[in-house]
Amino acid sequence: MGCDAGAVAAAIREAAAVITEHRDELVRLDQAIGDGDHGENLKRGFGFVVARLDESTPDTPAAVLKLVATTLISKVGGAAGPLYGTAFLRAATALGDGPELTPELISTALRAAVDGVVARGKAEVGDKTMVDALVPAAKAQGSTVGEVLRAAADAAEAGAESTVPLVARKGRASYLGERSAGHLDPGARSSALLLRSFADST
Amino acid sequence: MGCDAGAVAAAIREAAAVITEHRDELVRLDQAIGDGDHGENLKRGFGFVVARLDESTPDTPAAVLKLVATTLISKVGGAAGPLYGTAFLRAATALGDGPELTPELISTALRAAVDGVVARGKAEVGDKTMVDALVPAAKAQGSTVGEVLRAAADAAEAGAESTVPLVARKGRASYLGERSAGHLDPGARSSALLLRSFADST
Amino acid sequence: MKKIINDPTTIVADALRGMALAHPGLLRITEDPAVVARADAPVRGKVAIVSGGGSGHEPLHGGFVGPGMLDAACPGAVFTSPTPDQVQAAVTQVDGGAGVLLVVKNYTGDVLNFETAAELVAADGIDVRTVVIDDDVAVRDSTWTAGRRGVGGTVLLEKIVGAAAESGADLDTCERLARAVVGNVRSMGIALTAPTVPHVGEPSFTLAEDEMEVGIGIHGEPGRSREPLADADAIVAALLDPILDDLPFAEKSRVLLFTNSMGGTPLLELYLAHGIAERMLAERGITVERRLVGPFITSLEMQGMSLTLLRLDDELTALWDAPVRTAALRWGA
Amino acid sequence: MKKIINDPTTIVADALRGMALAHPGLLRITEDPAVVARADAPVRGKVAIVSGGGSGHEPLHGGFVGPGMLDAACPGAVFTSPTPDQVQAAVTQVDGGAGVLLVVKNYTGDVLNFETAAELVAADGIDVRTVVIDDDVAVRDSTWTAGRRGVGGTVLLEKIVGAAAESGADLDTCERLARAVVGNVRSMGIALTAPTVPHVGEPSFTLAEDEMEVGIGIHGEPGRSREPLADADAIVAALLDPILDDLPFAEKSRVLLFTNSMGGTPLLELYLAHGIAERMLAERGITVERRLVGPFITSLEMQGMSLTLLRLDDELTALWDAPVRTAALRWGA
Ligand SMILES: Nc1ncnc2c1ncn2[C@@H]1O[C@H](COP(=O)(O)OP(=O)(O)O)[C@@H](O)[C@H]1O
Ligand SMILES: Nc1ncnc2c1ncn2[C@@H]1O[C@H](COP(=O)(O)OP(=O)(O)O)[C@@H](O)[C@H]1O
Ligand SMILES: [Mg+2]
Ligand SMILES: [Mg+2]
Ligand SMILES: [Mg+2]
Ligand SMILES: [Mg+2]
Repeated sequence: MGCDAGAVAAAIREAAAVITEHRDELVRLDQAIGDGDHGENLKRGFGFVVARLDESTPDTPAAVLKLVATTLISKVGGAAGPLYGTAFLRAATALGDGPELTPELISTALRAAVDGVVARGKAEVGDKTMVDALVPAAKAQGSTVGEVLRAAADAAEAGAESTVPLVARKGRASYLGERSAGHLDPGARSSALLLRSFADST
Repeated sequence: MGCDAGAVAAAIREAAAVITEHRDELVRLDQAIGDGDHGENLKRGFGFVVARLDESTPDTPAAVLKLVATTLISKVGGAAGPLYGTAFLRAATALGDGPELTPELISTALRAAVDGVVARGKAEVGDKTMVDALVPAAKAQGSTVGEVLRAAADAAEAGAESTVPLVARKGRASYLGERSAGHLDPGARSSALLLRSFADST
Repeated sequence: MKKIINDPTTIVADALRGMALAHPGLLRITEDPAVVARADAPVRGKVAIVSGGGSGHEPLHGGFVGPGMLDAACPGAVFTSPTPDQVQAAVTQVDGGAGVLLVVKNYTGDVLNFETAAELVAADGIDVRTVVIDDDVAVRDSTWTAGRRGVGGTVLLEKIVGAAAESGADLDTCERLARAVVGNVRSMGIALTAPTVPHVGEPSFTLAEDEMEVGIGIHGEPGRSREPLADADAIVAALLDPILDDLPFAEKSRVLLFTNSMGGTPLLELYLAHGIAERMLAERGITVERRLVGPFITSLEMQGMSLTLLRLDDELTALWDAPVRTAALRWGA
Repeated sequence: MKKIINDPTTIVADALRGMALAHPGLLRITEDPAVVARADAPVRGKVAIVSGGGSGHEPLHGGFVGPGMLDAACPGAVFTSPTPDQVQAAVTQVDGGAGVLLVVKNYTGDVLNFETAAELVAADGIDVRTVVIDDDVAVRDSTWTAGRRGVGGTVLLEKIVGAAAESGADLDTCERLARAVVGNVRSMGIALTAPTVPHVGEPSFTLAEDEMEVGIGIHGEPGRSREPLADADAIVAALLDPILDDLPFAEKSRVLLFTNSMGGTPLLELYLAHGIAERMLAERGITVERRLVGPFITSLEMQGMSLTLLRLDDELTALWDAPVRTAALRWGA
């Protein structure tokens, strides 16, 4: 299988399905240390993404990611909407307008995406946010697209797990202070889910 | 023991204690088919009665009952306030200003009280109200004050029990229709309690 | 019991103290007996409108005291009608020499206590009239019961008659208008949860997670029937149908639609229900010309809602639109 | 879950439809994107005040749209900040050529989405400023958290800046006044029960019958600490003390006291608490010159309350008193 716009669109559809499947889990995680909307918001956002892909599939990988970005920005709201929107937008820009992805392009796009999230949300590793999953993932290297994405997913999952004992210092969970420790961060979890889904799609 | 103003005042104090003791029961009965305030309202009203008796004891039985009447009217509210207020007022009027009660006077006062409640509330026997306890009680006769009051209390208790299967047609319980059947009427219960307490005080 | 109170037996007096502090220019409040009066009462030559009832239905009635609505309100204990001496004190405070109209919700306790009060007041030489409002269509077979209860229609009646009095209408006119409202207003309510009366300490009834009580009163009295919890469309239809069956609201009738929260139902749900009610009325060709949406006659923290429909004519509409300045309703002034 | 709704995913749009029908002369509401705007917007030459946030806090913000307050509000999904294109649409609808002030409550989501919106709007050539309000003293150590949340102070800010804009103040002045309010307003809340988010279907947290959550936000986020349920005196003290410790409210300070219900707490309890708060402030020599009592910034059906204190000067007081005509706040107009 190649890595053209069609493949990227298919991977996005698969990610949407994964988010839908994990909606309740993400809601529960967010309810424990936030306001309980993370799963519903992402599900709604990716639902619109799929609907737009149904209307017309863009013709480059970058164009697909740009469609994802603008849809998430305009439909998700909350903290995760602009953060994931920024991530996909930066990734799209980094990809340029080539017709196919390469391992190097994927690595570059991942770094750009994560830099965007950090620039936007100003969280550091250890603040108990999606950044804890994304920053390690952005270091992923590999000789195939699949290899890069699998490395990123592995790193993101480990990073997400690492949020459990942390005390939140950004986002809604930070209001809880010490009481936020002992819970998995919902945004870190959804980041790991998305990257694992992308890896599984290649 | 005679039946002068002091004795009547003592009987009223005793009745107040009985109402306080049965407050929760009356609240529960009223909650089942009404709005749950009957016990609290009567307790509050008789509390004020006792406070006023503490200030000064009137010098005839009629004057004691008039104090009870005006206090209940001004402090109880709800359906029971004006109904019991009317009862005590009519009884006071019927007693005249003699210094001592007689069995005949008690019988007359009871009838006047119950006629007052019926005139005011327009309920008939069988409507599932205090009238079901009071109308039979008003027929009480006897050769001593104690005898009259014991007969009245017996009749009131039987009358109150008779309300259990009835469907209410007056007061708040009537909104329940068929659902009011199977419950003791709180006002009938408080009437029986008051009359039993008066009987026990002689 | 989860309440922000100090002592269940002083809750009404404690709340009145806060209300007086909250509305210094508007209200004058006495505690014993408890009376909420217009700060500028008595208004010479104006018919005085006085109402009252048990507490726990706020903002009814105290929140409706002020220019263009009530001259005084008598708050009873929670869910307990006020006493005659409260009403007498209120009338004495606000009588401006043009007579007094007592607005009484049809409950045995309220009727009896206001009746006694009216006798006392009349004996003082004041021209006093009483109008009993009984707009709750949930109560069937009124001949076999204490009769229909006064609910949401009370708010509309107080606004309309209050406006008439403010504009100088005489006692006969105020009484006629009050009766016109009573004749043209109907309500029905449902509850999703029960209220907890402070001195009782536990909910007035219990509803399962999937049940609602249809035809509820405002005192936690159970209603017409217990039904499975339905969606908003079905709930609104269950409220509107008996109202429309009862009053001959015809096609092209002009109405005021009052969508009321029982207290615990949030405004988001209330607006949602209001939209459905307007749509259903439009489908039947009934024209909603005025509306009121909010928690105006409540039952403590009870979740639920009621709908009230008032058939309008030009006179009632103009009085509804007239200025009002109270804690809970305010426009044009 | 006990709610009067049809479908948890359409609840905001369904409620907006009802709101539009309820306030025909006052509001103009679009559904996609969701914007509640003044019916007469854009007002030529007037600074436009735009706010928004998650739904479930009604009447905030839609209930504050109208002359003298907001030009538009952007309601997000329940407890979810609105999206940038909603804000952009709102600004486009109400921009009268004198610039736009965005009023943003300090939550990560709100700040990020409004930030993006501001960029989009500025790119359209509109002079746009943003003021972030963060009045909730319950959040400690702001440097180690997302910072204090925007809560009750938002209502006061919107009223005051709205009055300034209505009277012709320019964008600089509006921004300065908004910052003056932010600098002088502090809030704190407690919850007795948890709200239930419709798409979640169960309460956001669980409190035992004898517990309360102190320092609660308006989204069912747990608060500072869980404490045994206390009486009203202790609750009011627990809210007032951290407010007074935070801002140098001195003896003789003139303040506006805003006693707010979180939704499920009835007005009876709210007035009671308000009376206690006024008494405690008087004991400390602080002068309450203005007050607002009611459910104005809520958390669905959550039982609980918050207190907000705003230090007044003559300018802020005059702006507070200025006419306002919205669904939820109305006087002088
Ligand atoms: N400043 C931030 N930087 C990076 N991620 C953040 C930041 N704030 C919050 N997040 C992430 O957003 C997640 C919550 O997203 P969501 O529930 O959609 O937003 P909200 O908190 O507005 O309801 C958190 O679990 C966290 O991972
Ligand atoms: N019309 C009536 N005539 C006689 N008794 C009545 C009437 N209506 C109600 N009652 C009595 O009043 C009792 C209820 O009293 P209470 O709870 O104090 O009043 P409320 O119903 O106003 O809360 C009923 O149990 C019934 O016995
Ligand atoms: Mg969230
Ligand atoms: Mg009762
Ligand atoms: Mg009662
Ligand atoms: Mg959120």
